Amino acid sequence: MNAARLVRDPIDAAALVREVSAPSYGAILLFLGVVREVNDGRGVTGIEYSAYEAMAHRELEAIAAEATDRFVSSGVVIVHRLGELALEEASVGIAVAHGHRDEAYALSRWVIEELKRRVPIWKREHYVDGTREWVDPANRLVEVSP
Amino acid sequence: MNAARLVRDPIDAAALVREVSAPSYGAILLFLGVVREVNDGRGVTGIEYSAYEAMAHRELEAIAAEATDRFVSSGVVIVHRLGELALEEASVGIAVAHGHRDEAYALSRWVIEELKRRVPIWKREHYVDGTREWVDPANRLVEVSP
Amino acid sequence: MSVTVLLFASYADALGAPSVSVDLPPEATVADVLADIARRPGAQLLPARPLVAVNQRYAATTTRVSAGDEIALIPPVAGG
Amino acid sequence: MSVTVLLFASYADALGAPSVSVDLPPEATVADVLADIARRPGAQLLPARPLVAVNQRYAATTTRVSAGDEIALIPPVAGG
Repeated sequence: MNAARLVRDPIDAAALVREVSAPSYGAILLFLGVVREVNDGRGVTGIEYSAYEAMAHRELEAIAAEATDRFVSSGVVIVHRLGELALEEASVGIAVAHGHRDEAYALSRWVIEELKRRVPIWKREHYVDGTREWVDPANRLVEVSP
Repeated sequence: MNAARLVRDPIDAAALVREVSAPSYGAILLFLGVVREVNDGRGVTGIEYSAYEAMAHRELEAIAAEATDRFVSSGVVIVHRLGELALEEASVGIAVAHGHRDEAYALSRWVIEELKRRVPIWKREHYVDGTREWVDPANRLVEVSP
Repeated sequence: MSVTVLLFASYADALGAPSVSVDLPPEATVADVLADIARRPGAQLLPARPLVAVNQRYAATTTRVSAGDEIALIPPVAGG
Repeated sequence: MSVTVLLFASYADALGAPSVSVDLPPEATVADVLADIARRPGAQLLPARPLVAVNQRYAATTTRVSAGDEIALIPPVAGG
């Protein structure tokens, strides 16, 4: 099974685990990406997530489907939260299940890397000094168009 | 922080996540080992876990402490359940947290491998044909003593 | 023909709007869309070749654009 | 001196008890404990050199055993 959702309410860890569970699985892995108080040395008070929602949902569903194709007999549920998040709140929850743990770890890792690579979601960090900034994880310099 | 416990009641996934959370962590990973319906081709109806409890608890605490030593600024909570477990129930829950996901995955994996290598816990599988058998994960042949 | 180009996050801030309308010649491509965007105030804050999606899929600069297509500029993604 | 040896899981089944009392000479080691165990009915179901813990730590066959030590035979572990 696989599923993917964008949500605005807090991510329920136990519900994700229940959703991905089935009697054929021996290992379940839940990854949570959470808002931390420091990023690149700057004090963070919260993060605002936004998305190109239709495309982000489509990409999340594609990743979940590709994951269960790559890892036969697996389960994958991906949930990404949008809106204003406080410290310690989860922005993303990825629950995966497989018969064996080797595959569960590989699967979980594959999903989070794909998500970070291609899903059109953006975050603006709010800093302790009151400023806000869009985050570019690759730290690409903003080039001037010709 | 680190903690380790042997329990007889069902493992609460959400409580483990809450316990390991702190504002300095950006990634939380919860591993659950669960009872599956088939092992080595035999239909399983449940598993009974037992332990050399005092030593198992000591080893679990040692693993949790070694883990947080190896991965600086991390959190680890290990819970292993004992007694009779039904299909889909979790026998072990390992919640780890770190600033970054690379370390969280490595940490989680290290803990489960150490646990399986050295903690004196045993399981007896109950099969659909009514038989029961102690599981030797290494499939070591039982040698005859001289 | 005229198409609507969706803008998000830092790109919406740079151009001061969540979307812009772009006039295109027939047989236009993504490159024509980018050329139009590059002439607008605030576009100097965008990279030379921003990622583009056509109908919710990443597209090449040579991808053809038709009336009614859903076109979007995609800033560096930061999900997770 | 006499020590109690704890047995678990398949080893307890093999020897038919959760623990056995073993008489040892002074200055005994883990090897002496294993030699005694090996002579008991059911011991043929155990491996030649089962793992042993002394005071809840894995021990070598050369580890000294004293009165009052907590000794245990450890079957192949299967946690997780």
